[in-house]
Amino acid sequence: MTHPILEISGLDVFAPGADGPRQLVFDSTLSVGRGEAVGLVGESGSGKTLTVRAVAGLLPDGFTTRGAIRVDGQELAGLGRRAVRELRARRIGMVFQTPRAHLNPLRTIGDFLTEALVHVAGASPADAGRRARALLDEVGITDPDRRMRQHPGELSGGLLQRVMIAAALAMDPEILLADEITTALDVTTQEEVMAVLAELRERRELSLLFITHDLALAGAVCDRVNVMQHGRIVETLPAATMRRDATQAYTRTLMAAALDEAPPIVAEAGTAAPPILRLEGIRKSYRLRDARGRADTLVAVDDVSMELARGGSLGIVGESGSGKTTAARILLGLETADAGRIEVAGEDWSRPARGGRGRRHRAKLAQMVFQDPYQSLDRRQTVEQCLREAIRVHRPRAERAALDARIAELMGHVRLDPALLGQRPRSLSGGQRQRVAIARALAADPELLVLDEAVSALDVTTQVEILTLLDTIRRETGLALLMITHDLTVIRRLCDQVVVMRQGRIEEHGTAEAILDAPQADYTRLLLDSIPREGWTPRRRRLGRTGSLATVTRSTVIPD
Amino acid sequence: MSVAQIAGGAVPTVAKRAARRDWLFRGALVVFGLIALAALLGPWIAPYDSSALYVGPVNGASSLAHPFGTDDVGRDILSRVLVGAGASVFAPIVVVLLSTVLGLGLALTAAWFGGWVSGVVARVVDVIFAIPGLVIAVLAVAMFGKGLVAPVVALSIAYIPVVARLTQTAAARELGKPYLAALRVQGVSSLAICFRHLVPAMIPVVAAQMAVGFGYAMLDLAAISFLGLGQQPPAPDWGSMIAGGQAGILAGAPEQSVFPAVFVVITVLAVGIIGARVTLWAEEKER
Amino acid sequence: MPPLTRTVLARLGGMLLTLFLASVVIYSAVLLTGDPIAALAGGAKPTPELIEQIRAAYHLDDPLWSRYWQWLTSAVQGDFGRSFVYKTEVMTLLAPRFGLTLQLVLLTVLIILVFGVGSGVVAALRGGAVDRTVAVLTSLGMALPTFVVAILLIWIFAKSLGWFPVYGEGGGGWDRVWHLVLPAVSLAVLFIAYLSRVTRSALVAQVHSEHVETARVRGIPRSRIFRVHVFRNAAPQILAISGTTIAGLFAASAIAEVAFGLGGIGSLLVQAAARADLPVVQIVSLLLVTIFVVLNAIADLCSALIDPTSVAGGKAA
Amino acid sequence: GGDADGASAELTLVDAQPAGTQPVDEVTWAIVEGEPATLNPAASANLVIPNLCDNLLSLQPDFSVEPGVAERAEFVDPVTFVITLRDDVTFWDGSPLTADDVVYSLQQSTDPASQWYSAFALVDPDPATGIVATGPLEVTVHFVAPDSTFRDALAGQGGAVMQKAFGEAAGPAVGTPDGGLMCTGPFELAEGGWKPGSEIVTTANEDYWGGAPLVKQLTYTFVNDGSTLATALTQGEIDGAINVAPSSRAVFEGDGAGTLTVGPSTASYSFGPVSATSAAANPKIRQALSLAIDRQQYLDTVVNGLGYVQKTLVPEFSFQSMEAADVYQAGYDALAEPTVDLEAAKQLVAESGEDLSVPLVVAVPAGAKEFAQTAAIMQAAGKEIGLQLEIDELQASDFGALFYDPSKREGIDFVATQGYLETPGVLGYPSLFLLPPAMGGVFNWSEYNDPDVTAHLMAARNATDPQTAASEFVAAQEIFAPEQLQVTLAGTYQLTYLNSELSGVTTSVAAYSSPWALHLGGK
Ligand SMILES: Nc1ncnc2c1ncn2[C@@H]1O[C@H](COP(=O)(O)OP(=O)(O)OP(=O)(O)O)[C@@H](O)[C@H]1O
Ligand SMILES: Nc1ncnc2c1ncn2[C@@H]1O[C@H](COP(=O)(O)OP(=O)(O)OP(=O)(O)O)[C@@H](O)[C@H]1O
Ligand SMILES: [Mg+2]
Ligand SMILES: [Mg+2]
Repeated sequence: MTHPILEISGLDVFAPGADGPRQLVFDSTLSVGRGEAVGLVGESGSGKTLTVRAVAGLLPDGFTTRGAIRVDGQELAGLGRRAVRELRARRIGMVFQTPRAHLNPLRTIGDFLTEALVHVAGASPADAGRRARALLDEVGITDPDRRMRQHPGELSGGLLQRVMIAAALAMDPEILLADEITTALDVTTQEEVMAVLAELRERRELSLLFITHDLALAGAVCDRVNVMQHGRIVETLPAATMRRDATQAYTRTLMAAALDEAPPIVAEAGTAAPPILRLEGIRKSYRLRDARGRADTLVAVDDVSMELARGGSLGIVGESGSGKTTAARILLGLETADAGRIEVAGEDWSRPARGGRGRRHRAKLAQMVFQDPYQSLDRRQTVEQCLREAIRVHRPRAERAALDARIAELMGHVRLDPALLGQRPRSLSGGQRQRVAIARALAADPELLVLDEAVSALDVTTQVEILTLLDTIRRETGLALLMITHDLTVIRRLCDQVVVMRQGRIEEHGTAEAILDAPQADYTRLLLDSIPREGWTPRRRRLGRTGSLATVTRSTVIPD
Repeated sequence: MSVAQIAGGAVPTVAKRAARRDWLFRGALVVFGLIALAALLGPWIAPYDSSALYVGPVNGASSLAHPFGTDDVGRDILSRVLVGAGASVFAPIVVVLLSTVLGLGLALTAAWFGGWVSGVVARVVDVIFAIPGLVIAVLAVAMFGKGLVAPVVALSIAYIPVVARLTQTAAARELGKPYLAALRVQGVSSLAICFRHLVPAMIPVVAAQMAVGFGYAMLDLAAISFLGLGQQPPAPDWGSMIAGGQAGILAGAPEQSVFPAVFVVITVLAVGIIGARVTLWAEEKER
Repeated sequence: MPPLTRTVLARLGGMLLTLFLASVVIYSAVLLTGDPIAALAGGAKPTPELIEQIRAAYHLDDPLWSRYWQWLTSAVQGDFGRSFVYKTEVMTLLAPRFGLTLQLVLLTVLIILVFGVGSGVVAALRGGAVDRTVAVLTSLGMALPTFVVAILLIWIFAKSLGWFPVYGEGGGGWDRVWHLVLPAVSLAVLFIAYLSRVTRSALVAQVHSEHVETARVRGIPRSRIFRVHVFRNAAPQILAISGTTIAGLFAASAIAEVAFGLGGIGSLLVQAAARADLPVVQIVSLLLVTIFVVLNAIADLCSALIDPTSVAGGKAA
Repeated sequence: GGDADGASAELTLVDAQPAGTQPVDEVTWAIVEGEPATLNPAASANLVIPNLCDNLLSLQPDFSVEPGVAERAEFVDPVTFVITLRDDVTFWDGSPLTADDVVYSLQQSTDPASQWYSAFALVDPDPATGIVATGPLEVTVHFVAPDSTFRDALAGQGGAVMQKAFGEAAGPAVGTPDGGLMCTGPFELAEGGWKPGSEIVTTANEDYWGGAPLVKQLTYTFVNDGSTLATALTQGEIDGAINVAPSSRAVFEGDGAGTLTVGPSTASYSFGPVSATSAAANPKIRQALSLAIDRQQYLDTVVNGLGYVQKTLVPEFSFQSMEAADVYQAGYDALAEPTVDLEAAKQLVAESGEDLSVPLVVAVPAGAKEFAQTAAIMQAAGKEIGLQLEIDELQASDFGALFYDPSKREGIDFVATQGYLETPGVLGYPSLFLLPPAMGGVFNWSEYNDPDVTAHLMAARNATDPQTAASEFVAAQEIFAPEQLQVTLAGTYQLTYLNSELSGVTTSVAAYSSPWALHLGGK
């Protein structure tokens, strides 16, 4: 009875290919003991997701595996389909990175939570309902009764992620598989979700297989950490002593990067040239309909002004829903501001560009990397087609060879294997997608680059490389950067100015050092505290604060 | 270490399945190619003059001289099938292309501009949709006179709503996706976004619809020419041949209906299979 | 206003507008189909006095718009005018025929839903050989003209087997159903094929979605995943297409009605059009349009009920 | 296939089946022509009316005319015609038939808009003196000139009797589903018996003066579609139909619930010119087309062997039982048989001097197989002799309108039709197609005007003795037949399909004017 709860040994994963199966995961071996939290960190595209998917039986069509996966000593391959399903249902819980896609949009939260209880465990609906409310309460969701009746579309990402966790816990699983569950969340929310998990582990003796690219986070949450690279698990280390024990060069670079030992980039002395970007009194509101269908106005961006010097870099930080993305979209003409003035390189951009030429002109000046890499790529385009199109917009008459050379150059910049050129987004890992998006933005050689959470999905080594790349370009070409992020270490590395946003307004702004080292606003301090680092333990700070969607905020405020 | 196949040895099956599917697809392509060839060369390869009477017995059965038999005025059915292939195959193709282009155009306009434009488009589409096809056909005949043009125009219009509705929802869903915003920021022109991204996104839906629409158009054109509103005799087309030979089926001279019907079925089948394959390809691109 | 009420009202308004516009088109289109005088004279050479009489009785000299308005207002009040050919109230002509067509359509719908949705579901769930077989069969189904199916059925069942009657509507009750089986089948074939495809693709899209993945990891039984997560989510799409299909059946039934000697509104429309019985053509067309629009609106509403997210709606891209 | 000559030689023509002997509760009859627009005998001709409304004289299956409701109906002098009625005739409501009813009925036909006006064209138009009751059971008709065709016309629907009181009360609604009907025939139209669009239910008139029919209820349904009808009949789901499609001959002659009876008829297929300005109006063109069409092939193809070669537009059966039948027959026999001679035809085309660069348009009704075939045959024939023909298939209503709306004839050169004569008499067709429009030539669209023909035809009509009438007609026919104003393609037979358990139907073309179901009953 001393079996580890989950044991993967010699796992190979093959993808179907035109010329025979292609191996993606090589001889992967790891185990998670009872009550243990095991981290799986590693390079983007190294096979972390595929590994857990193999455990959960969710590999894409046509994938094959070899090797053994044992749950509590029972080998999955030796069991019948029914038994495997039963085992997965009762003993394994899984939480995905993108909760919104993983919840049936037509079913209420209540249905979702009680479904497994009623239909797998055979509980009565009333019991299941009680249990579901208890679970919601357990993961720190207030007003569970109301939540039970809501649909996923009415909840924010942080709340949904907690719902997912609650649902995964419903069957009292022995192990929870969590694949980058906080990547999409802001630091404060991430901290809360992690705090919830930590509490649960304590209370339930829950085992955890935790996938992340954030070594600091893994170190803070896990007992042991597996490091994966190129489809192989290269090293397994106790979390507490990993800095000391690491033998692999790759692990070391990971840690070096993660622990912020790279020299900070020294900002150039302020130039007197006119700023590349100036926002003045931007305001944007949305008309919404609340849960009962009444009209409601949400002010997403409220009187926001900022300035960015040529070749400078400005960071925008702030909790989820604070209006960061909206401000960026306004700047790029994807939304029209209700009020205020936008000036880029001395031109008035308050109105979106008209016509193709205007748009091309602006595109040459300003580019953006979007928050969700998967969704911002055309699913039907291969990486190559995507880059080619981006380059060709600005060089319509360029020769094929020139384009090919430029594509190769861009791929090199973002450290992408040229072999991936023929892939479509669906078969890229999260980090690979993000890098494609960055390469595409760089294709235009813009003067201003807006990066919306552009590196949060990347493992730290890649992050470092890309940030370094951006910095190099910045120095060489005078590219100005507008970084939107909830990761303050990124700000520290790259930005000379910082704006802290909260609920559509600017809470605080100043130089990076000033904000990070001597924050004035409470809110900024809270943000700083939420950053995972050595010796950090996630704490619950503010209950029910995670609400970011207007509907959610309102429905928590106004009682029935 | 045990070697277990958790997903159950799917590799060979997948390969085999693909091969088998492709075999079907290739077969369909060949069949359709042959039919298209017949449609192009019909009058030249037909063994007899398609409208010459009494080249064989009245309602003659299949024979060496007349492989498909002869019809109720002694015309060679094979020749009529071959000569009729032109109108029978190309008219539905034109209908499908026209209705797809128009429907897609409307849908894209609606989805692109949104707001009142999409309201107007939706209304127009609803109204066309609601009006029985026969009424549209009659209107078209009143405007274009009898012949092939009127029914083709009528059906193209009548099919717009199906295409437009299908694609409008797909387009609206697609337009909400961030990748299109990304393309705009890259400075890609609206036209390029439309045709290189939005339209390809609708290929699965549209291809499936086109294959289905082809079959429907073929049958509807037949019905219209049977009502005397379409192709005027003696120009043969498969639909009116089937309709005209109906009585023969019960009377023991089924050739006149059966052979063109077989051709209709084969053509629609081939198009259906090709359409299904294209849909599948497009879907695979999305996965 | 609750969102559902708002949706219902908006749909209702749109529906009425569509109906109104369609009625304008129909009214003017039908005038092109034939000469009212010719039809009214009933085959005899009309004398100038008769023509005068007819013009007066049917307000043929009034301006078009006022005739249209009169026609519409009385039609809305249930006065459908008199048939040129039968010289009788269109209403008395319509009522029994509508009943028959309704029965035929209902039976057809039943067949279509059972076999169309059924085979679509089976194809989507089983995949592989079953899927391909269904694909081939549906292609075949879509290639068979209704009148060919009708003749084949008559030939097989009536001539060779003698299981079903092949003519007329029979008496009431089971006898009626008995008589309607073959017409309904011949009418259904084409639509079974269509609906089967739509169902299949809607289901396949759901089967591959992430939320179904979640349900699978949670060990939810296959049957429930299918019902609650796959089928229910695909339902709005299937429903919308079904609504359109069913609505279209009322017009499509003409061919089956003629082939099996049934006196329904479809065959009435065909006959009336051939005889230029304009009031009948206009009213039957309007009726078909109304049925179409109303059924579609109902299907839309049902979809909206199934899909709560569509009610809240209103968010532009 | 098969030898067509042999096939038609084997045909036995039957004009009436032996009377039924067993009572039958219900018979369902299909009306092939579709639902009638009205049952008013003055306004419509269809196969339902003859069983409902008696004509004054009774048309026999062999096309002879016998007394009927009128005991006697004769010219007492060249311009005075006296009708004496039976005294035992009652309407369905039990009221007796009176002279007033007959006057009322006959006056319906003196309206120029009436279907039967041409038969009454010579009647004194003054209502006060033209048709008058001269006794409770006697009606006298006064003429402006002698009319040799009038008596036979009374055996047709022009002589149908309706009740005056009912007709006046119903007004224009008479004969419609709402208005109903009141006649004396062997079957009664029950109140609400006509369900428009589905069926007409009639019941036996137990008090019929000629004896009650054996069938208690005779229900008519309307089946336009040939193959639907063929199945329904052979499956026994419908008991019988008159005028079934010859194309389904094989089905009808195969195993089935009933048998096909072939009867004599006056019906024929023909085509004729539609405009005076077109090349079609040139007799040479028509003669050429006629020479290019093989009649025997036409018979085999279009009517499946169920017809015969007809030399001119007046069919033989129409005079078969007339008094001077031998004179008519001799005249007919003297006419040339249609032959095929392509060389002569081309010659005629060349001689015609017409501009033939634009195709000539032939209008045919849409959807009918026989006309599609006719069109194909005409087109092929034209092609052989260098005439381009274009086919225009017209919807039923447009096709019908062609006959009285000149605007509908624009752009059309020929029209192909099928027609029949419902009563004996030879002048009907020639008057319509040959006389100047003012004299009744309503279909004389090519503006044919031969004074000799006109004179002979008028003389035939005004003749007071049958022999003169016959020779005058024959003289006219000698001139007009070669002109081919209607190119007659084939005479056809009357085809009746009846369930094997029944018998007693009139199977000749007389069914259009006589109660053909009177003797219908079980075998
Ligand atoms: N459906 C697929 N078809 C083909 N290749 C795939 C597919 N999914 C993933 N891959 C490839 O498998 C490799 C591992 O992918 P995986 O998603 O496991 O990476 P990951 O470790 O989760 O990376 P990330 O941190 O970026 O999410 C990648 O190179 C990716 O391109
Ligand atoms: N199109 C829209 N319609 C309605 N509300 C919107 C729309 N876009 C954004 N919002 C709302 O505006 C607010 C600000 O959103 P925004 O995306 O700018 O936040 P963010 O700071 O980027 O958050 P995150 O870190 O989660 O990306 C949110 O409450 C969001 O729900
Ligand atoms: Mg991953
Ligand atoms: Mg954002």
